[in-house]
Order: sequence, then structure tokens, then C-alpha cells
Amino acid sequence: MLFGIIWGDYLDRSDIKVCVLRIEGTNNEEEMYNAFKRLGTSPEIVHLKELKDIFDYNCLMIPGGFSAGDYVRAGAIFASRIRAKMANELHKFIDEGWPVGGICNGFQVLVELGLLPGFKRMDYPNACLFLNNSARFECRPTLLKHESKGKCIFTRNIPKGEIMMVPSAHGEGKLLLPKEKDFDKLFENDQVVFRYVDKKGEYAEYPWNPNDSAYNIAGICNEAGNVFGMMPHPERAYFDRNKNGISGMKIFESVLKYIEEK
Amino acid sequence: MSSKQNVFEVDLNLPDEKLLELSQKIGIGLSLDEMKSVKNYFKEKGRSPTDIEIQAIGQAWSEHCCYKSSKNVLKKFIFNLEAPQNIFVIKEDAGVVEFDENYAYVLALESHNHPSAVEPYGGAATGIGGILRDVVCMGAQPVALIDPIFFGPLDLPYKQLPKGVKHPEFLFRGVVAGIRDYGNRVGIPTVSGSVYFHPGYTSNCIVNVGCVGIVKKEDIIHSRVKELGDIFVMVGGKTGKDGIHGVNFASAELHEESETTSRSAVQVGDPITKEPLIHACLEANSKKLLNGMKDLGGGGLSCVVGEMAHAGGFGAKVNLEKVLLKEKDMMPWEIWVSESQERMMLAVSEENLKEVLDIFNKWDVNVVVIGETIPEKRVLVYYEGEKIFDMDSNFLTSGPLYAREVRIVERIQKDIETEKPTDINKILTKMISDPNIASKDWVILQYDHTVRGSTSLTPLWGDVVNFSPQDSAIVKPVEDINKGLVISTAINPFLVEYDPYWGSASAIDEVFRNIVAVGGRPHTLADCLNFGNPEKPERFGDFYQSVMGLNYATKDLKISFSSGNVSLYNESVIGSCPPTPTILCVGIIDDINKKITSNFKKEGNSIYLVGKTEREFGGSLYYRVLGIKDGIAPKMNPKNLVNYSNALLESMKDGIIKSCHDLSEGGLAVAVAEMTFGSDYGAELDLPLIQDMRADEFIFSESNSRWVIEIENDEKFEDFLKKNRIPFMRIGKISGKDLKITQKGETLVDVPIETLRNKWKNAIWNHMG
Amino acid sequence: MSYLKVEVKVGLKEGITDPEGLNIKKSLKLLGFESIENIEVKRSYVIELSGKDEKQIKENVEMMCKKLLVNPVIHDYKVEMIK
Amino acid sequence: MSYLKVEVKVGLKEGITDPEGLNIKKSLKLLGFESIENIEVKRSYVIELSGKDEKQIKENVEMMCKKLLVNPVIHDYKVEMIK
Ligand SMILES: Nc1ncnc2c1ncn2[C@@H]1O[C@H](COP(=O)(O)OP(=O)(O)O)[C@@H](O)[C@H]1O
Ligand SMILES: [Mg+2]
Repeated sequence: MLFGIIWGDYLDRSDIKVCVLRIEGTNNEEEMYNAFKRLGTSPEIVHLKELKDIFDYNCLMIPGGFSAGDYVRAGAIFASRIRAKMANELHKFIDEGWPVGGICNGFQVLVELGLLPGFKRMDYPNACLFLNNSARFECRPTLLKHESKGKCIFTRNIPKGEIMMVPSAHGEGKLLLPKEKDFDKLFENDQVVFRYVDKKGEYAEYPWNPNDSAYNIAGICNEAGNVFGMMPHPERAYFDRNKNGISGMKIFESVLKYIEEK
Repeated sequence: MSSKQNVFEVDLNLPDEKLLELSQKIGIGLSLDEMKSVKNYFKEKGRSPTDIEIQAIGQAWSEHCCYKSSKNVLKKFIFNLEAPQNIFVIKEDAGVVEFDENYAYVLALESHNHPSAVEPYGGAATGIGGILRDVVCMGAQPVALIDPIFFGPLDLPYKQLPKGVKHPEFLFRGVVAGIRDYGNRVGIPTVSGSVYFHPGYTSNCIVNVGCVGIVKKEDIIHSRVKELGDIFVMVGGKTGKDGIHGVNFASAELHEESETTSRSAVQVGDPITKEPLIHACLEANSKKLLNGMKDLGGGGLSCVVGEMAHAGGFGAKVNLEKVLLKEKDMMPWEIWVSESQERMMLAVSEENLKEVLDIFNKWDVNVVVIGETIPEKRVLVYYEGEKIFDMDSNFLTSGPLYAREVRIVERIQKDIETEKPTDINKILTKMISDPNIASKDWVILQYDHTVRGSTSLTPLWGDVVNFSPQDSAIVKPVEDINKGLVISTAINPFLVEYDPYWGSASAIDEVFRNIVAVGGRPHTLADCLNFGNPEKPERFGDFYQSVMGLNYATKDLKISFSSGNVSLYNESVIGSCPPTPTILCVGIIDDINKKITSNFKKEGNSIYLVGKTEREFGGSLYYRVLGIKDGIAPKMNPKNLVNYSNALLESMKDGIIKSCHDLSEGGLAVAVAEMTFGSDYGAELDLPLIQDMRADEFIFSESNSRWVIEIENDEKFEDFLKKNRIPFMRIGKISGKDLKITQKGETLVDVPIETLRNKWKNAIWNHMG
Repeated sequence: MSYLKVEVKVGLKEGITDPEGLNIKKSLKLLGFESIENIEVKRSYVIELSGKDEKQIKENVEMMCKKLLVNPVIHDYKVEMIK
Repeated sequence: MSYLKVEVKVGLKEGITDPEGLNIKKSLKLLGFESIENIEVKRSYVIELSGKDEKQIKENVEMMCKKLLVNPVIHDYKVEMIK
């Protein structure tokens, strides 16, 4: 709270407005809403149709679910509607450093929007969250290792190397990038945030890695660190603390701390 | 009546055989007697009925809608049970039961058997859609879905498949995909269910679907109009030719041509229309804008309008041309009886109408005014200004009731001496890989059971990637409190087939102990009674006995049935399905953080067996594996069940119990094996000599009211149970990496748990891939 | 071993509503593609399999359809050899 | 109003493994269809839309692909008029 005091005016928790964006079939908005509500902020569930100005909010969250049925491709329809409605504003929102997060279907939306990995501004997807190798939707607990060195504003409250159990539930979660080199870049840029591991903390195969994602990647951020997506659901592990007391809550706390300090 | 509007008069002045022929020809399936009373009704009116009127009677009087065979029996043995926690029972689409001072929970359980047999994917999906509507129309937010499903053997050779029947594997795959795609897309977790394979389901698969919802007491809404002036507002999907005669289809035996002739009864669900529909309905309701709400299910508009008006003490007038259609060339009667999915009917007063329309428009959900209430108890339908339907709602809703003939098939049961098998290891392995015991993860993990972020205990639970099956699921329905709903289903068709009375009682016992095993207090029940053709006296005898068994088992439990459903005619040329009274139980756990799970927790802890083991092998897995057809069916004693349960719940509160699992199919040995699967520990059991029973019999008996329990503090536990006179036995401890069972130095079982776990995990995958 | 390619095209029968097609149509309209009247979504399986006899292969593929790929109650399908 | 039909066929780019095809292949093998070598799953959208000018319609459909139907990282596609 000491930072970010501009003209004697700083953000109080209850002044922080989080936009939980939805369309038909988005169905994890209530969990997402609760995650922010419990921390004292003022989240709002907003239908894309009714969104007036993204700059009315301090944070944009795209929740999980099956937006528009996930017909065509997971997240594709939601992404194209967002683009049609507010591509420029959204880019501006991001350029100004406001946080944008997507969980599960929300991650798929951010990828379809071209915002992740977001090496450069583009208006078409430059990655894909592709069908799991098992070719099926799977709901199971997964272990995630936190790998961000500090860039990702959604995980700054989580020590690097920390392992937490977070439920996964998706059919399309395998991250694909156009070129192998793109993965190198992702690592070099500190854009890899979470990776699936086994109990010993080692990168392991299915079912530890539920979708056979390359390099066991479960979550990434953009180059600036303020756009973040992950497949597993921290909002569903909100109260499940690991040995060190870390839970899904930390992700939401991290982003709030960032907003408070911004 | 002009034929201008595509409405035709039907001449009922026909000789008997022609009357019956007519009933079949137009697809309403009424019997001759029923057709005759329709004929008399119109004779008195001095006119002939229109096609739409005849169709409406066909809907309203179907077995599915009016329970004409089962009602008498249900009234006597099921509905008369009372429990103080029940708020509304049976009368509405779903049962409503008290959760705490502010909230009630709602539950419903239904069958979707016939549609699933013909088109498994759409049939199961629309089953989920229907059960969600039943819960939503009470004003409740659905929080959990449940899916007990039953099929023929997966390894059935194609050559043995009866003509016109789909292979169990095809049905299984399709049904699971349908439930998955619908349930996951609407975002309601599927947390409980069961999967059974039995030859009797080959041509009569059973697909039951259940739903539990939560509602603020002040938001509970009825399925009826409230006052004169109420406007009928139809919302959701458009009406099409799909799903015409669904209820009649569900009220007849399946036959070879069902596949082609029943196509119109088959539908594909549309979860992405449903999801906003749920939101919009609940929003309008919580803003107190609705006077009544009912879902359009079996019988479509024809049933919903009459029933809503009738229940409110009024009549209705409908302008049928207002209904939004999917296709242009629909006959009025088709519009009236169509069972198209994702539709709801609201009763709204004039002053709230605009606001209601706005809400539905905001959610992009179709909304249209189609009619209004009228003072006389009649239903009038107009089509472009012309009256095409005019009937007393009394006549419409007072379908026939039958006292069907009951023939009780005597089932001779005798306890027999068997030879002790030489290789118990092998038998246990075989049991573990039996598809009825084997892990159902192929199914369960395809369902999102954690969506809504409120699932506290998932159906499979353990050590990240290794799971033990759990006896119940737990969902926390209200954000601010830690109280949870405990959900479980039970039914063992092999037991019910062997003995409908005791088999049904056993289902109650099992569901009760399942709830207790995770730390829940059983609170209310729902049943879905799936049986064969009730016109056959021996089938109806099974039904009768089963209901008697349910009655016996529940009347001392202080919980009762708050909702239920009957599905008859689950029968085809090659016979009936096994009698299948599926039971759903909802329990309460005051603090979800005190839940007990079934996987072993710590090396060195003691393992106890609670309850009495008897020589009860009738219908057991053990005898099936040995190929023996005799044996005594497991009995159950409600008083013991309650006493043991109370004692266990008490010691759970004290934190003495570390893990707990009930004993069901396969008995003690299978239960202990399952407890090892979800962790890295084995178990060593050393049995004392047991009266009247060999050790192999003891470990496989399926007697009721028993649990396996992991204890850290033996003394405290034993003292407590002794004080309460609960039978128990310390049988061993958690140790090593094997399952070892010995008796007085003799080894019965000694297998690495890894071996057993692989058998258990892979059995269904090996078929389904 | 020689392989042949067969294509199985699967669509919904007339009269069966297709939520997928309807939802995609709705989305495209929202994106401004007003001129769309209807969308059907079809799947096709291109199966490569060993064998020489076209007739036998076709029969084989018909069986695959019956056992796994298609439900004749709601689906129409066509099996075609690809040269 | 006159309508034209266009088919958009979407398949996977070379080098992208198709879990769905592999899975179906596995299931078919379990059902005893040993002769299968490979299965590819394709989707196609049959779009009916108003307009007269083929070229313009094709362009329109190309836009639909870019905006929604196709992800260039994994997909190849083809637009064809249906007569
Ligand atoms: N079709 C299904 N859908 C969801 N959950 C299921 C299904 N079948 C079984 N389960 C869950 O798996 C667990 C174990 O099931 P089961 O072995 O049948 O238990 P039990 O022996 O207590 O009857 C339970 O939690 C049950 O609810
Ligand atoms: Mg159990």
C-alpha cells in the first residue's frame, strides 16, 4: 500500500474493480468472482455484450468453462467476439500494464486472441491449446511447480520452485507453438510460469502431465508479465494449502498486490 | 372445425378393434378401455374430438405422465413415509428439503432409458438437460449431477447381439459422452453415480440421472399459476418436431424397429442454450418476478399448461401460433405435444412482464407470451383465432389408475456347503478385475466434478494420480458456511434380481452406510424404479416386492423419499431388465473439513471391521465367480444400521477415525484392497477363527451394515464401541506394499498392491481404450 | 503390404437439430457475417487400411461405422474410396 | 434471395499429431479391426449464404476462416464452392 500513492490517493481493496467477463457457456465465473470477493475487492461478472469500457476496471479475468460451447475450437468464438468488440482498447489496457488473466477456457481465449505468448502484437493466434494426447476431457488433480523468476505479476507471492496441487479439467490443454525456437524464447523471457510435475517435483509424463503439453507447460505469461494464462484451476484450490501453506488464493493475492502497488 | 388450420376431427364412433388400431396408428398407445372412456367423454359433449385433443389425452394418460400402474403401490408404501426435514415432497418436479434455517436443497432423480437405448449420446444428454430443468423450476441453482448407468456385458460377442439392439460398448461410450458433453458444458459437476454391467441390460440399458440444487427458502417457487391474470411466458429453445411422442415411447416395450420408428422421440441436447436459460430463470425468480415456473418435459406444452393451471385452481387459454418454431410446417397437435429441449414455462403477472422480458433478452434467450389464466378449470387452445381445443382439466389430468395383478415369484434360497477354493489370490484378482468392481475412472474422469469450485470430496480420491473409490461425494453449496451436502447412490442389480425384497432393502442399507462412511448424516432419499412390463404379473410382482423392501428398510430410519420416478416397460423380446430400484441419498455434513476419505493414511495404523458378518452369499460376487447359483440373500436390520451409524459418526467427531470404507460387492477383501489403491501402503490382515465360516467366506461375504476403518488410537475406539455395544473386530494393520490375509498362520491372500491396482485400473480401459 | 484410403463422411440426418451448427452460425452472425443462412458441421474420417479387395474393404469400413463411428438413428454417412 | 453453398474443409497441418485419430484407431483395433494403418479426422463446415458473386462469397468465407474457423498454427484448410 505504500507504493502507488499518487496525489495522496491510493487504491483501497474495495476500490479494486475486477471484471469477470462472460458469454454464454462461460460457467466458472462464480468461482472466479468469489476468489476476488473473498479478498475484499469489488469484482463484477460482466457479459461481453454489456461491457461498456474496459478501463472502468483494474483487472480483466476470463474464467473457465465452455464459452459458446467450445464449438469450432476451445475459446475461439469468445476470442473472436472480444476482438470484434474491443481489440484496440484491450491492447491499450495491456500496454498500460493492467493485468489480464485467463484460467482454463480463459487461457484458451487469450491464446486465440494472440495475446499469449504475445511475442509481438498480432490479431490472430500464434499458439494453440490443442487436444490432449488422451483425446479426451479429463478432470484430475495435478501438481504444478512454480517457475517464474518474478516476471509474472500473478504469481509474485509464490516462491519459485513451490509445488502446489491444483485441479485440472480440460480437453484441450496441450500448448503448441509454431516453432521449436519459440519455446526457447518462452524460457529465455521468463514467460513459463507453471509446469506439471510429479510428487518428487520432476517433470513427468501422463497422467502427471494430463495433456502431454510440451515441456510440461501448464501456464505462461506475456513478455511484460501482466497477461497470464493457465490450464489448471487455482480458484478451485482456493483453500487447499500445501505443506508451506500455499494455495490457489496466492495467485489472486499476487495480482491484487500488483494493482495496489501500480 | 375447418381443416384450414391443419386441425382435423377424429371420429371415435368405431368398433372396438378399430378404436385400438386408431390409438396405435396415431402413436398414443392408449388401451381399449382408455379409448372407450375418451369416446364416452366426447359422446357426452356431443361432438368429436380434434386430433390435438386426442393427442393431449394420449400424453396425459401415458404411464410416464400419470403413473397409472405404479401409483397405488407407491401411495401405500413410499409416499406415506414422513420425515420432519421434508418441505415439499413428490407433488412437485423435485423434492425440497431443509438444509439450514435459510436454505433448502432440492433433489430429483429420473430415468432416460428408452431414448438412450436408441441414441445413447442424445438420450443421455437430454436426460441431464431434463433433470436440470426439474431442479431449476423449483428456483434452485443446480450444484451436483448424478448418473447411475447400466449396460449389458462389454465383452458380449457381436453374434449374440439381438437384432435391432446396439452393442453395450457402443451404448456405454455414447451415454458417457452425452453426459460428459452436456454436464461439462452447462458447468454443473457430475459427482456421483454408478456403472453396472449385467446381461439383462443388453437390450434394455438403464440410464438414470439425478440432480441436487440449492435454493434460498424465500426463493422456492411452485410449478403452478398463482392468480387470475397470470400470463404464460414460454422461454428457451424453440419448438420442433423432435421429441414427439417421447412419453409414449417411454411407456412401451422396445422392439426391433424402435430404432427407425422412434426417431422423432430422439433429440440432441443443446447445453449452450440451457446454460443462459438457467441463469435467466434464476435471476428472474430471485428478483421475485415470477408466480410460477415449470419445465417442459414429457408431454410438452400439452402437459405443462394444463398441470400448471390445474394446480393453481384455474384454467388456461393458449394462442398456439405464438409458440416459436424451429421448422415451419408443423401441425398444431405437433406443436402442442412436442418435447423439444431447453424450454421452460413461467407464470408472470402483468406488472412484472416487461422486466421478465428484459432479463431474457439480456441473456439472449427466446421469450414469448403464449397465453393466460382463465377462471374456469378448462384448457382452451386457439390457433390463429380459431378454437381448436377445449377440454376440462379435470378430465385431462385424471388419467386411469390400475391395480395391476401381482404374482410373486417364489425364490428358493438355501445355504450350501462349498469346497474351499485352492487359489484365493486368483479369485480375488478376478473379482478386482470384474467390470462391476473395477475402477470407473474411464467414466468419472471425463466428467468435470470440480467445476463450481465447491466439490469437497470427489468420487475418486487419493494420492494425486492413484485413487481409492469414495463412498460418497461432498459438495459445499453455500459460500459463507462450511456445511456440506453428501451425495451417494446405490443399487446392486444382482442382489435385487436374486431377491427383490432384500435386494432393495440392501440398496437402502448401502446408500446409508456410504453417506456415513465419509462423515455424513443421511438426510433424505430419492428413488428411480426401473422395471419391466407391469402388465406381466410376475414383473409387477418384482416391483411390488421391491417397493415393500424399500418400505421395510426406510421406515425406522427417520428419513424418507422426497422425490422419485418410475420407469416401467424396460423390456424387449428377450426379456426384462433386472429389477433396478436406483436409490439416491443426500446427507449432511456440518463441517466439510471433517470429512473422512477411504484411502489409507498411515503405516502402522490398525484396521477394524465394524458390523456383523453372516453366511450371506446369495447374489454375491463370490458365488458368481465360483459359478454357484445358491445362497441366502443378505438381510438388513434398520435398527442395527442406525445404531452402528450413530456410533461411527460420533467417533468421527472425536477424530479417531482416519479412513473409512463401506463393505459392498466383494466384501471385506475388496474393500481393503480399494483402500490401499489410493495410497502407497499395503495391509496385513490376520483373522481369528470364525464360527460357521471359513476365512475365504468371511472375506467375501456381502452382509450389510459393515465398514472397514483405520484407527490410530485403538483403545479409545474399542472402549467407545464396547460402551455402545457395536460389534467390531480388529483385523490387522497398515503395513508393507502387499495385501496379505492370513488366518492362524495360513496364508489366503498375498499379492502386491501394485498388481491388484493395475488389474483394477485397467479392466474397463482394456475394452474402451 | 498395400494400403488403400477410404473416406467416411458423417453428417446429421435431416430433422435432427444440430446445436453445434446453430451456435456457430449465431457466432458468425455476431461477428458481422450477416449473409449466413445455415451451417452444417460434418466430420470425416480418412482411413488408411491394408487390403486389396475394394469391396471387402468397403464392407469392413461399413462395420466400423456400425460399431463405432456412426449412429444410424441420427447420422447419415457415406463411404468413398479415395484414389 | 438466392443462396450458395460453400464447404470449408479443415485438417491438421503436417507434423501435428492427431490424438483423436490415434484414439479412434486404438478403439477400432480393440474392436478387432486389425487392418487399420492410420486415421485422420477432418471437419468441414458447409455454409449456405446469400449472394450471387462467387468471388465475393469466397472472400467472405476466407474471412470467416481467418476470424474464427481456423487456427493457422495447426490447421490447413480449403474453401470450395458446392454446386
Ligand atoms: N457413472 C458415474 N458417474 C460419476 N461417479 C461415479 C460413477 N460411477 C461410480 N462413480 C463414483 O465412483 C465411486 C465409487 O463407485 P462404486 O465403486 O460404485 O462405489 P460403491 O462400491 O460405494 O457403490 C463413488 O464415489 C461413485 O459415486
Ligand atoms: Mg461404497
